[in-house]
Amino acid sequence: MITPSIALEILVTVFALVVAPLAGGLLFGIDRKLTARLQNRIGPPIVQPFYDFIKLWNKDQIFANRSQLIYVYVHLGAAMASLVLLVWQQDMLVILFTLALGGISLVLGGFSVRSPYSQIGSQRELLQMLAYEPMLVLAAVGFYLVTGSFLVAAVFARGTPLLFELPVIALSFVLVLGIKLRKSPFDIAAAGHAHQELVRGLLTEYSGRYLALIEMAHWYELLLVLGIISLFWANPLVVGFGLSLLLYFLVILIDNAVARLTWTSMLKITWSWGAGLSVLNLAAIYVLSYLGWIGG
Amino acid sequence: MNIITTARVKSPWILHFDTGSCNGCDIEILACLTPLYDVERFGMINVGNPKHADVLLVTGPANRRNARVLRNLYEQMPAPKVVIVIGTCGCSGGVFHNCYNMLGGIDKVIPVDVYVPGCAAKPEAIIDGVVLALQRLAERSESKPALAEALA
Amino acid sequence: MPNMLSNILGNIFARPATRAYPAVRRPPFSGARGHIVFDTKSCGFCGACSRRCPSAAIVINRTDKTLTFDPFRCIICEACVEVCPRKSIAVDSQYRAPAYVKTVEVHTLPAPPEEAPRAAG
Amino acid sequence: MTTGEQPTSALRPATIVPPAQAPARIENLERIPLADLLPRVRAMAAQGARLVTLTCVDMGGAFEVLYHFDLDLQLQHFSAQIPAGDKLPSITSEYLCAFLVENEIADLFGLQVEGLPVDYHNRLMLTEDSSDRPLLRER
Amino acid sequence: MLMVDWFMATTILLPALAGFVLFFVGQPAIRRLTVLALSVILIIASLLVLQNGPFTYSPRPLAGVAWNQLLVAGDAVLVALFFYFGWRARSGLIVGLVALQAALVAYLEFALAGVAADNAPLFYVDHLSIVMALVIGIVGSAIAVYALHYMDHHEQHLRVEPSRQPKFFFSVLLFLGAMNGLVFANSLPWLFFFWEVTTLCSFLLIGHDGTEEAQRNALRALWMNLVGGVAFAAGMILLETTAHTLAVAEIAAERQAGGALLGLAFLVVAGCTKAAQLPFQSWLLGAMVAPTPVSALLHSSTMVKAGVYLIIRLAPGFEGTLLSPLVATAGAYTFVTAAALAVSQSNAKRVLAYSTISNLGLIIACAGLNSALAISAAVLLIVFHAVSKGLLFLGVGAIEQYIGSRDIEAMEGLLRRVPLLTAVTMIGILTMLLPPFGVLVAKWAALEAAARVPLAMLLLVAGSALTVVFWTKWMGRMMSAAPSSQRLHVESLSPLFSIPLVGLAALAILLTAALGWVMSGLIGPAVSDWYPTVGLASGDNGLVSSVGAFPVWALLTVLAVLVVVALVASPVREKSVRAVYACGENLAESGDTDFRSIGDGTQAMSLGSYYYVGVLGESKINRWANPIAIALLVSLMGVAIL
Amino acid sequence: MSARTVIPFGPQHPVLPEPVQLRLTLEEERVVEAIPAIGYVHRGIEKAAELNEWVQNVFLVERICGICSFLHALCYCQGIETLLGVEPPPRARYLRVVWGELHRLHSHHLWLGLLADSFGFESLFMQFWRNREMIMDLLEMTAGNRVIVSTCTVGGTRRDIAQEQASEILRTLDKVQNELDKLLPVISNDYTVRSRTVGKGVLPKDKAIRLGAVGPVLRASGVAQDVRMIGYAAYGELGFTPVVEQAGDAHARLLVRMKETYQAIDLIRQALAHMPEGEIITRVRGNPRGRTISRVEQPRGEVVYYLAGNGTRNLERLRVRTPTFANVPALVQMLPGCELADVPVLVLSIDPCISCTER
Repeated sequence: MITPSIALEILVTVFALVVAPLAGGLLFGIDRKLTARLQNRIGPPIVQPFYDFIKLWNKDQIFANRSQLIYVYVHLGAAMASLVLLVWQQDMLVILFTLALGGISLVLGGFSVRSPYSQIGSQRELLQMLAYEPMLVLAAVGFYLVTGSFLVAAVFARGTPLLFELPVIALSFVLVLGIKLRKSPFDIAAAGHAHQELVRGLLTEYSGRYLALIEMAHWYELLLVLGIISLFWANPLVVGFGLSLLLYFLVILIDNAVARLTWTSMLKITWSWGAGLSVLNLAAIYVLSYLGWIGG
Repeated sequence: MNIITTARVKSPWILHFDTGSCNGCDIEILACLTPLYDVERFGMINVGNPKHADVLLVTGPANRRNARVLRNLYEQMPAPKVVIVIGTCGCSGGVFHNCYNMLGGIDKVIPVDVYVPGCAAKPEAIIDGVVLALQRLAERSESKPALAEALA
Repeated sequence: MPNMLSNILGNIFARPATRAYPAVRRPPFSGARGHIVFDTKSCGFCGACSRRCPSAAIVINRTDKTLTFDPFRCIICEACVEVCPRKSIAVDSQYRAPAYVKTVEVHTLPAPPEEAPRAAG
Repeated sequence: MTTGEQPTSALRPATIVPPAQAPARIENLERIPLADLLPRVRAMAAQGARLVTLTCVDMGGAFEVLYHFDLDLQLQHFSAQIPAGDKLPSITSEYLCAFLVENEIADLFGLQVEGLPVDYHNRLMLTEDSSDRPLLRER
Repeated sequence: MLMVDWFMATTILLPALAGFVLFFVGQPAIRRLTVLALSVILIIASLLVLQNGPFTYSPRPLAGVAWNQLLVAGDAVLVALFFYFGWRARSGLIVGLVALQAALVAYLEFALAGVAADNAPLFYVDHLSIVMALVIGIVGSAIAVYALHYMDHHEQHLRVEPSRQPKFFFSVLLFLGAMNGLVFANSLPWLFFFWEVTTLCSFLLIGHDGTEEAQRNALRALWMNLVGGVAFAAGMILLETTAHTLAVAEIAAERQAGGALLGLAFLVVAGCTKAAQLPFQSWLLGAMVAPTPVSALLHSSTMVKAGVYLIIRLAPGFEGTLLSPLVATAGAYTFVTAAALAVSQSNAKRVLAYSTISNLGLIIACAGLNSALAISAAVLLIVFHAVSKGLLFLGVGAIEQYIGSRDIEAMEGLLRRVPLLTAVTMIGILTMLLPPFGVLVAKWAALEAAARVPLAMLLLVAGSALTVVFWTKWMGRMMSAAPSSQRLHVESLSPLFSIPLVGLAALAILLTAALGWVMSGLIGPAVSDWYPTVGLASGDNGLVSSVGAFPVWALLTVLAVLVVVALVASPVREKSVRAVYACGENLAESGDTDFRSIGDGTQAMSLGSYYYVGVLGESKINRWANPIAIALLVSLMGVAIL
Repeated sequence: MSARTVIPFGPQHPVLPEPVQLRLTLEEERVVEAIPAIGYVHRGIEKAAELNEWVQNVFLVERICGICSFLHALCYCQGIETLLGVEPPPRARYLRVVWGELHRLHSHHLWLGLLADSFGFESLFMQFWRNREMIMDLLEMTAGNRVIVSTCTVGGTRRDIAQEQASEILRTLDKVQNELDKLLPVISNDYTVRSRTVGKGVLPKDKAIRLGAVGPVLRASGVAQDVRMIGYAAYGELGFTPVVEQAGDAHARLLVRMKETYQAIDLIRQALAHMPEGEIITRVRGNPRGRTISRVEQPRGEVVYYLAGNGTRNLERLRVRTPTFANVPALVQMLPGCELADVPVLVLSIDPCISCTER
């Protein structure tokens, strides 16, 4: 039985699934254009990611193992699923778990081929997950402490923005975004441009259509992370979008202002500055709500 | 041009392999990527991995050891693909014509689509060469039999 | 990090350094070594250029009075220009265009240069 | 000022110069018997000299191997002769960096070198189907 | 209710009886028949227990002798046996601990008359007990069946003559009976008796192979568990003197304070030793020398669960006290530390062992969090962990018999060599690791429950991240294969292997699919027996808690669809397969990933996995981890006194 | 303990512009052993130089390496001049300094950019290469070609630098220096750059000498050796002190090359200021006889030519020892113990020129 509310939900879902990759691709195009301008050159057209996608989709299909292909679909599917869960205003932790499912799937894809660069890339991707996952979960805990629920719906139900209570956690998303977008200084597992020691890391053995699908998953993931950032200012959401775009711009800026670091530095930075400061932020909320200064 | 052809022409990812050039053409290829020539305007990026590449840029004449590497790389590129030889010595052997370890031009090892002469080929010439190669790629993409052959 | 920041932020507002090639073409520098041109009218087919050419791009047949020049072999070093006793060889500042097929130039005494396809390999 | 470098003083007008009468020579070149090679190299190492390189020359039936050393930009050369078919002792025990050039000599001249830490088995530069020993003089 | 005494006899005494029979009957055929029949009976019996629901039961005196008097005799036999083992091994430590334990128990039984005075029913079977009985019945039986084939091969391999299998199956079956007794017992002294029987069985089984290392590790397991026994006895004395009851149901029914709380703290410590929590982890790791069914049976799915069962059982008794957050922190601490230690291990069984310790830590943390949601998470975890981990141990044991190594490094490309075994092992890992499978659902509930306890929450977050690392890289190792378009060639397995393996693998997936039923039929009642709410209920799309929701079925459906799409959408064509990128120097014709290198020679590509021993190695971590763990346990006692 | 990983690094690899293979043995991410496999660009130039006439060889040796082509030609020409007993006119010697230093300048820019790229600092790479294009324009303006200039010949130079060209050079150099001033703090102070280079691939002084390192690698280890000190061309008449750093790590090599760009600018200014008027070439006759050693400081370090002539048009033997050939053993010693992520940085820190190495 399809009630109007279910129909609306389906409509929103389809809309999200269609619009998200378009917006994500466009944002990546803007990223490339902006990066080019930061480097004093003209850069590709903003729709370049779509050209790349269509071209890759129509390349000859070659691969090393059949099993490596399954993981691509799971990777993309998990990214889409986590976005849908966000749109449905579901449980934050579940969204993050689903995102992690996609991440693990990609790692397994890298492992599934006996190729040095893809395997080392996978090992490093695991470290990247180790670096950003705690920050994401801490953010979810932050949401919970402020709203009293892990449901995203509770964030929207709350009138005042979360940013005031969780400023440091919001800022830690610069690190999360940097890692997720494979930007300097954290582009250690598979850089966008391949001038690194691992060729293209765990993407080395993927080509054509499968690379295109991974690229598309990347677009969904970008939108997902930006969506989560938007939650820090959910009412009105447009301010949240602005906030997320600001952080996105900041990440691009940092990408161009620093060298790539090694995995040890990455873990040190994310666990100390990212997770560590997030914990302080949470601790402050504990103390303040204990003192009765903020409701929690 | 249909949308697929347009995408193919607008997104040539390059793989660069030096088969024994003097570095002159290699640094000119790199110069193409940098702000003054900025070939990313045309969607070109240096991917450094044959499995991702559409265009193979070869500099220098082949010698016996790198010929097999070149063949491997060409083999690992998914169709449709084009090969551009940059520099005089890659076209024919050039000044290295009487060196004992040289096989001569790249066309003795893999099929070549475009020859860019010059010693070293200027960045402008390299861009011209890529434009020429993309024209051929577009022709191939538009004509069904040629595409089928390329994908086979 | 702040060290590079001022540089890249400055770039955003500066005009890109990119030369809009091929839309805008820079004129070559005078004296640029683009490609070699032969003036067969004054050529004596003495073979000095052929002997001096380090990449053996010029072949001269003194009996037929033909000069075969392989532009895909020429390294534009100007050695032939310097050695030519009749100054029949000159260098043009425009670089040679890329091509699908390698061709050779065959110059004979009366006739203008013609382009002939060369067997691949 | 050591070898064949021009003195950098007086400015003289450019003229057309006739070829020099006597053939040019390398200064500080000492011919040593092969047996003395390692002790002499060891002595150079003790002085803190830098091994510039080795040069092998095919003399037809024998090879001349030149060892070039640099001590504060002053060059010192040893020349040792070795009949074709004999083995050249490696100096990598003193100068590890010689492994590359010794392999190259083995590869391009077919002069066997004894005691290489990394042996490329005559495949440093050449491949199986390459022309053999290309730097030997055609006899 | 008429059948109740028969259930008791079937689940507790029948296995023990069968064990005694097998001890004296050496014929393999009889052994097989007995174990198979017993397995079927145990599974049916545990299902019948489930069907008959909660009940209490006190058996009539046996031939005029009160059961409590029998207990005294049983305790005396156990003490004598432990004393003998300690004496034989010239271990002053063990002898001392046995003496101490004997003195405490004697004091309890004779001076305090703690056993005889109790009027409470001997057995108190609630939903938690039923869940445990099901786990023991199903997983335990699967392992026992698997052991039939495994031990034949094992003894062949070690050239054991004459067969020591009678002794082995005696211990295994006795153990199953004791476990059932343990989870049904209401009287703490009886629980203690069964507890000590499991200690005895584990000692016998760890030392089964008789090597010097096995003996040493068995003795270590013995003394560590005796430490737990001493703590258990001390806890009982404290409870008897202050709360004046030794009935589990009565202790758990109200919030304890003062000396009784200290008694509970002692029992928690006892639980921690049995559950191999830090700093007692070394006995469980040492137990890995035993044949794999032992590891599977005692140390992953059942025996260690006795420890966490005790803590969960008693958790309502310390709800709301300061003991709760401390237990939570101690558990969470073990969770993260053991996960970190697992990252550095290349021995598959040690990885499994650390993962077990880590998960038990999580269960104890949940018990400490002590809310309905947390306890739901704990029970969920017991169920799903038992199935997945039992499967993993059996899988690794079988793999070891096939490839002759339990080293993860040696498991590279296993998917091509033994696809079926690898697949079931991978299902074990996937169900441990990925959403929306049960273990992760439990982890999700644990995190949501932990969000109010800051330190525990932090530790859980870090531990979850580390867990991903060691599982994923192990799985990656097994899948890594050189390019090939060949179809997988499935190996043939003995049905005694394939039935438990495939059965458990199917169960691991099916239980998640049936999570709604598991929740409403098993776990919900087990929690609501003791807590005002369930904490976790099944909703339209999955599970719903008061602060979140997990759309299990939606995700499971998505996952299934994705795998199907992937299989349908990716064509297999011979010419699509390309050699891996080896910087252009492939030797594709060799069919593997060799490349050409120095002097044009062929070089085999070799790929090692990462273990971060320099950062996460045992020697690095144990240096600080064990003192902290001891400090945490001591603080448990301290807080209880306050 | 973990199994070791043995992988090919090259011949085709995005961080290596040139084909060379390092067979890396790794323990997790730590390099245990690195053995180079070369020969991917071996052409056989030494033999071809015997087959060619010695006059033609100028063009051949220029193409040993396109980046320092002028300096190869210079070294060859100086050697032949010694064998012939001729001396180039003074103006030619100053012109040689100008072109030589322009090559050093563009080569160091190129390298600085590539190193930045090797540790993922793309925008820094772009800025250095944008800067470099100004120098490339100068080369094209004065020599007619961007990369292979072919201005050096036996007896002098083939082209002159006119007055207006000289002032254009000076104007451009001001701009180049201005841009370098902005990039210098990034190179020397930036946290991420330092964390990727400081303490990486340390080569102590005595080891550097014993391993035969040359050029910036040697000078970064505290050895004040620069072949320009022996005063060939016009260096003896110009103010010149070698750039030396003491640390011996990748960052020291980075600083040496960065400072040498300033030094090169300074030398070009000096050479243009003191350039005497007059002929640019001494015409020579006859054929080379005897043998000699010729040395020149290239951007990558000392290049050594052994030339032997027998009075005919063909040389008897031409042996070239290029700087990278000398630095490879140092690299092989530097790599073990570093992280995989440091491999590109360390490989580039010797500024490898494989086409030089293999000839």
